[in-house]
Amino acid sequence: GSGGGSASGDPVRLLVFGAPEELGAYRTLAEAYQQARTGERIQLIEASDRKDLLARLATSVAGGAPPDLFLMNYRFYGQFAAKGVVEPLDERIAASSVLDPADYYPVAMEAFRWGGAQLCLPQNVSSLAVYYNRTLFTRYGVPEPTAGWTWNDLVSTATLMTRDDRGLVIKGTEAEGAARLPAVHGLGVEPSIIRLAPLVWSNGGEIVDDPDRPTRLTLDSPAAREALRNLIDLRQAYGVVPSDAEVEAEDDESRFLNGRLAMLMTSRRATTNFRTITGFEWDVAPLPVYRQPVGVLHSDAYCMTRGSRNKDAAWRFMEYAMGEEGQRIIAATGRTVPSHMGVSRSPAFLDPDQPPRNSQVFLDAIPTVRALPTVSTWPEIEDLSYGILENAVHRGDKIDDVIRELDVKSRPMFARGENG
Amino acid sequence: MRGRARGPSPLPERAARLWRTLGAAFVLLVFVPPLLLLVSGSLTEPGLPPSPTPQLVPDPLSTTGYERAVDLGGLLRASLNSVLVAVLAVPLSVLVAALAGFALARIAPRATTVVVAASLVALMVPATALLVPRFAIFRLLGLTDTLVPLIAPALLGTSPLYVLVYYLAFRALPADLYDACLVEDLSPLRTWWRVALPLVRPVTAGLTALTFVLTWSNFLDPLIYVYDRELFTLPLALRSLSLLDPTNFPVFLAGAVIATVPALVVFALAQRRFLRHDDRSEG
Amino acid sequence: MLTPYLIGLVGLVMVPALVTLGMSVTDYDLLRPPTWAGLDNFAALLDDPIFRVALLNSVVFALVAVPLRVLLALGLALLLHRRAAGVGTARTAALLPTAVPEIAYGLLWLWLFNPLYGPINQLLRVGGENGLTAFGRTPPQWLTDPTSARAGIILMSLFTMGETFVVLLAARRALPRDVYEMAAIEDATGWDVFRRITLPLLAPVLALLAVRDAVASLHFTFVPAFVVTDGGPPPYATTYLSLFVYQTGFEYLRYGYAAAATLVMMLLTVAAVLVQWRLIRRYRRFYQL
Amino acid sequence: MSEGLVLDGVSAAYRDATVLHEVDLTVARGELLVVLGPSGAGKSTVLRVVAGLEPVTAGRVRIADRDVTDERPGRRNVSMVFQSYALFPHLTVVENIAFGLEVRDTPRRVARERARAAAETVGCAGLLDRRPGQLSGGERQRVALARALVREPDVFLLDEPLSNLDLALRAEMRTELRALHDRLGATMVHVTHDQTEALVLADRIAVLRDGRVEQVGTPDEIWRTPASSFVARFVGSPAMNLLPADGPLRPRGDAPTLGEEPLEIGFRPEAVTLDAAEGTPATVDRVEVIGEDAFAYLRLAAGHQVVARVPAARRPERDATVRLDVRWADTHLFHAATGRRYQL
Amino acid sequence: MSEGLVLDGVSAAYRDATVLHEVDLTVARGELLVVLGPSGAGKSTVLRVVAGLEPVTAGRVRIADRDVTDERPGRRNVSMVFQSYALFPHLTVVENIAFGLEVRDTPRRVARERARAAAETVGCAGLLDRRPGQLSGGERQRVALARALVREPDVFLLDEPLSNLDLALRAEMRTELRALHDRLGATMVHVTHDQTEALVLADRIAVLRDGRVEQVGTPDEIWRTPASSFVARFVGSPAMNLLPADGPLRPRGDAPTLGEEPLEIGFRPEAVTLDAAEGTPATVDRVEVIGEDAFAYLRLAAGHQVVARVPAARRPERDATVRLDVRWADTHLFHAATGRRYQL
Ligand SMILES: Nc1ncnc2c1ncn2[C@@H]1O[C@H](COP(=O)(O)OP(=O)(O)OP(=O)(O)O)[C@@H](O)[C@H]1O
Ligand SMILES: Nc1ncnc2c1ncn2[C@@H]1O[C@H](COP(=O)(O)OP(=O)(O)OP(=O)(O)O)[C@@H](O)[C@H]1O
Ligand SMILES: [Mg+2]
Ligand SMILES: [Mg+2]
Repeated sequence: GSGGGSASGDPVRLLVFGAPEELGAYRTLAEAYQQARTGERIQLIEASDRKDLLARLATSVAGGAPPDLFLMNYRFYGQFAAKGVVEPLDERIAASSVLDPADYYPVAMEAFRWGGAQLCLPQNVSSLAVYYNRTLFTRYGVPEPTAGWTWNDLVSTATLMTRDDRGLVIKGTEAEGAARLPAVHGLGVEPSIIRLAPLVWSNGGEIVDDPDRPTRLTLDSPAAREALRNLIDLRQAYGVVPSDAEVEAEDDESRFLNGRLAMLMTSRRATTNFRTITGFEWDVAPLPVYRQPVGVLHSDAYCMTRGSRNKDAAWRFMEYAMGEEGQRIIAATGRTVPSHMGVSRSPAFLDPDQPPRNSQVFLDAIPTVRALPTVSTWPEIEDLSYGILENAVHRGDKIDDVIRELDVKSRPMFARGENG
Repeated sequence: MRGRARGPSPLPERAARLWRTLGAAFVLLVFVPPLLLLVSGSLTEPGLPPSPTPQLVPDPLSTTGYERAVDLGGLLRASLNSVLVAVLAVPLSVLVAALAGFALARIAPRATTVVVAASLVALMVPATALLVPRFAIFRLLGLTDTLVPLIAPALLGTSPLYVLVYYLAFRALPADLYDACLVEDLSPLRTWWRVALPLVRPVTAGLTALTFVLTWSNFLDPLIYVYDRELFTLPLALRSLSLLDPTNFPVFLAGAVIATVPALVVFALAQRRFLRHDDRSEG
Repeated sequence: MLTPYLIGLVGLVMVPALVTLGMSVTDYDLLRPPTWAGLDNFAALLDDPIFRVALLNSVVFALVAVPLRVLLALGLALLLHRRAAGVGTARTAALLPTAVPEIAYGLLWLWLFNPLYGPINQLLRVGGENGLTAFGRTPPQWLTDPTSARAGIILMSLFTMGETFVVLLAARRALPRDVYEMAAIEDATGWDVFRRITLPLLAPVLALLAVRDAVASLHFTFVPAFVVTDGGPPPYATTYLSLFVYQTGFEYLRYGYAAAATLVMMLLTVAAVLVQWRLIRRYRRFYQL
Repeated sequence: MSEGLVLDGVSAAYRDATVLHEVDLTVARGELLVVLGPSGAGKSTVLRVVAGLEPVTAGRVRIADRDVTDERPGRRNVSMVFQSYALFPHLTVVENIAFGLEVRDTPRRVARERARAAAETVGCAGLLDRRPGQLSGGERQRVALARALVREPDVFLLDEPLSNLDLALRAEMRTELRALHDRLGATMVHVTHDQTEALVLADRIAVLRDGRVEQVGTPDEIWRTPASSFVARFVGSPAMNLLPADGPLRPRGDAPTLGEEPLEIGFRPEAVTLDAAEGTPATVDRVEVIGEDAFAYLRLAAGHQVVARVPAARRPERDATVRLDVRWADTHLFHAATGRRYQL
Repeated sequence: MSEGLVLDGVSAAYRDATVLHEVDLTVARGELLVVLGPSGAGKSTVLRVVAGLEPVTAGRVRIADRDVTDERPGRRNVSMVFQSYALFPHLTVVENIAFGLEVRDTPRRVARERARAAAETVGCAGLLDRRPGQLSGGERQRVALARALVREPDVFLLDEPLSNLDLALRAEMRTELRALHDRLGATMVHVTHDQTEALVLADRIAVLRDGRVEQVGTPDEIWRTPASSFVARFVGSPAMNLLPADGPLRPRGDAPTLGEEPLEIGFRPEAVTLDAAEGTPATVDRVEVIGEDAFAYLRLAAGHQVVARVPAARRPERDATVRLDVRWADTHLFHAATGRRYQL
């Protein structure tokens, strides 16, 4: 049965999503929990991706049978938070003998506060980094990126690393119809607002007018404009990132895996996948810097639904999952940077035997990390901007038009949005 | 006309036959390659970079994809569930469709018009519009997180289209045959079972196959109504495989092959029915 | 005998559909109780550029893909309805793509369409140099060029006309034989037989299938757009109404708004069906059906 | 005699075209009524109305003393041979024949046995395992007949059950039908366009014309005292000759006293004598030979045509001039205006 | 005369059952051949083979001096009436009739005009806008006939085209057919089971039995000198009487000299005289009256049966004892073993 009473016999239902390996980790977590606490039962509801999870969550809430817990990125939880679906946890946290909020990175905790209340508990605190193919760098004799490198360093490194199949430096802009295609690209970066944001911030600009109550995108400021310009130039001027056709043919992650991408700007999430690499050595470097180092937050949290009929049991599981043991189990996948400070500094995360050797980069970035706004219409805004930015990078739309289009089209979305 | 010979004409047209064979070969040439590629892709070793040249026989040939697909996706369990759903839903669905189509062909034209119109409208309703209210209904009945919601569409004949197809097929039977049944005092149900249904056997074969595929590949319904991993059906399992990293494409393709094979078998069986129909000149 | 079907029809389609359509005059986000919104949603739809693009995409798709699908299915059914060597295999082959579960099918094409490694373009490049076709043209950029992407989705939908094919095959095989013998004696050409006998006799089934295809075209754009192109290439080259409704309803949680779009979509299909019906009527009068 | 079947003022229509106009017919229990009539007269419609396959627009139908007007077909306990046979294409011959029994829950073995016997009766015993599509036209018809005969209903309705059979077989079937009828004492309505069949088989004949009953009577009555010139001409082949009573031909013998109104005089080809000493002269237009008989088509002075039957051996030549004669006793008189028989 | 249609040793089979065995038939150009035979003899199959709808397993088919054995049906320039009519259900009567013309690119107006004329010929002018489903059986058949007659092919193939018509209409159609045939000089093959039709219509008759040609000849030959006892009995109704030559009946007149082997003696009912002074005694079993004629079924001493035609007015009573007689001149002799005609 679905509805269930408040009978404690019902299992706690946890809605998560992820690729099969990731789901495997959650299964391990649930089993470990049930092992550790006899009598507790966890039922995993497995969605395969965010869209699936959203659809499931929304239908089940609307249909009156929500899961007890769900896992959600802060960029997307806004719409649930705003609509009162999520149970505030402050009282439980206060009453808990297990959980101490101080154990967790505040930036992540903060991202899940809505209207002054702590709604969810972040499981991880990942950030962006630049993965690079050390072997390639060694082969071509190009210096590896180092902490504190600038955008210009990034561009010149990427340019040097863009090579044809004879190993000669080549400019990828003439790729289409030209004599030869780059065999190795210098850099891969998604033209999305999450990638753009830290660059803008680093340059002293802002993404939105008011991070708490945003009403518009502010990419028209000179600082933001410059960062955007530079991002577009990666393709349009320097040709160091793959063209859209090349991306469609082989996405950046596979390209990196296949040894044909020198650097890739992405989050901690890619680590698991890259650990399967055997053909070359790789490592991570921090984001390049304009004026000051800034990172962008990637974080998922456990949220409890207000409609849950099993809140106490759900809370007990949350305590476990957020506790050291739970964090360690998830961290072992390599996919996350644990939000628990202690665990994040432990070998569970920093394990020197596992690449990247330089995982410390992620921890170092945490103090500089900023969160994106959590307005309830943020998913729409991201989808919108992704399309526009993609065209800007690959088709070379005029930057003024890009900025205007982003602004004009996103305004009604902001207007419809609700803020925490 | 009434009671005349049916089926293909036996005209001795060797040339026409040859043309048809050529046409058939062309059809094969167009329709088979994607599937062959699917199979060949599934036999590729996972984790290798894509080959820049076409390869029909992958090198190295590997079944790792299948092993991992079964492992990661829980495909065995999912297959069982899918089979369970299909075994219950497909016969029920064909039954409902055939009965309803027959009833439509025999009841007063007025009522037929109404039901046919309603069926057409039902065809127009997008599946997404039904998810939430149906969820609420199933929850009221306490049926979420069971396989029942996956079987329930059988009540519709899976798609109102199938009911309408049956309706047209039954309507096309010679009126005299129905009259003969009336004279023999057959109840409508027995007329359906003993006369009408056997006469539209190819339709039944075809629709059974289609119903099976539709049920078999139903993705949206299980996504919404099924929570328990133990109850996952193949498309859901496949869906999770589809999120594997691109280099694991063979794993996913292997899953796809596993999910496709039963549907193929059913199609091949149904197609045999068509052929057998050929062998009998009916009058 | 009709009862189970009627229960299904009313309980599983009519009532849910009415509930959803009822939501179109409310502001409903699935999470909080709906609030009355009158015609606001419809007004907003009018202004929504994405909706307009999606609408246009869907209409274009229906206008191109539906006739192609039905024609292809009819052609195959007529080609393969009689026995000859290889025909049985060909029938199964024509049904193959339909047998592949939707998701797998989408992902299969994602691979087939791959601009560099995809078998389609690899084939097109045979005989050419430097990634060009033998005619010195760039092969279609299936997933990045809007026109090619739309063509790609149509191509995908063509391969799954198995359902239409099966139904037509069964219908063709049920046609009386002596009538065809008569036509043979009259030395009616293939075209005459087709136009004057086969077509009118199949007309009811064809009409039904065309209506159904027009209606369903809104649905079969869903999985391809969802899995293969994700509505892209940007901005919204393959965002069809079905995807639009799904996204607004389930990703952006604007269910009321999505319901309004659904209503518009259904009204459109009703209009399309009526137009078709009229066309067929004219046709039927011509053949005195 | 108790009644087997009664049509009481029955009208029936397809769409808005009325095809039966207040038909009254009574068939006694155990009687064999043959319905005769030209193509399109409504013969099949009469059977369909009796079977309940067409609704009546007026009137009542009674079968075996029971008003069945509102009963459904299955409840009327009739069995029927359809003009188009209506065989079930998916069943073999024996299954087709046994169908009516099996659906009435006769044990399968018994049903098959009786079906086999019925097939024997109609001479289809060798075809039991064929399907209708593999039969010749006449074989199908015989199967259809067997299917009707295998049961023992209140009324048999046979719509041209022998039309596709050759003469020999037809004669045989006719005998079988008659024997069966006598054995079962069954009420039968038999539609045919074959007058030999009608005359030989029928207890009584009903002649239908444009949805109206023109005459009902024993074969002898129909032949000897046709109620109208239509019946007179319809029964008999070649048809009865009809001439104006004041026309070129004066029959021999004592003329009856006739009234004022215009009359027509009718006589059968068999009644004509050629080469009478003082007959009316005529030219031979054409001669048809049918075995031992020949039919001479003669043209009289005023352009009137007369057919005469003569022995084939003594047939006149074409274009020859002959003298023909009939006796008053062999003539029929009809009102020229209405075609009704003139009562002396 | 040049040849219109030739079947030269044609065999045909359904699956493995051979239904035509080396059939040889020659129809002269402009000749009307009637094919007669019992149900299932293969008459329809002959037509289907000529039309090209069934392949031959041996032999050749020639139409109008052209070998068409491997030609497809449309190229043979024949028109055909199917026993099952094969009307196009979706076309109206006039469209059905005009079909053959229209697909041959006759201008629509002309085609319709000729279709209307053909409908007129068969008496369907009032039904032009109906669909086949709305016609009575006979009306359908007439439409099928009109459809065949509207064209002017090398050969007309008519498969029982009149079987569902009443006698009067049939006589009329027969005349129309004959007239049409004479006007067009068309080659016609006409399948029927109606011997009157055969005898009246045919230039020559082919009698088919079990897929073999039993006899081909003019109506007169078929009637007067049947090649076998089968033909003798098949043509004529009631069938010719057959008795052992050394049986109970001794014909009058000069007996021919007969050989040793057992023979059968045949004579038609018309040849029997009753109440001859010194005839063979017989009992009247049953009497059938058909109009002016009556048929008396007589039983001879040894249990043999004989049918006699007598005028209805002078028919014997049932169970009466009569004396019957035939003349040697009216008899036929057949070998008892093979049934072949005994050559004197
Ligand atoms: N499709 C078929 N398959 C097998 N046998 C067949 C088929 N059609 C006809 N026959 C058989 O072939 C023989 C000849 O059939 P045909 O139709 O030529 O007979 P016919 O002389 O026309 O008889 P009728 O007067 O009854 O129409 C019959 O014994 C019949 O059973
Ligand atoms: N379904 C129908 N719709 C309209 N008219 C019809 C229909 N069926 C028959 N008729 C007409 O009704 C009249 C009587 O038809 P019926 O079939 O009773 O004739 P019938 O006497 O059996 O003729 P036949 O000897 O030719 O079979 C005919 O004029 C026919 O055209
Ligand atoms: Mg009739
Ligand atoms: Mg025949």
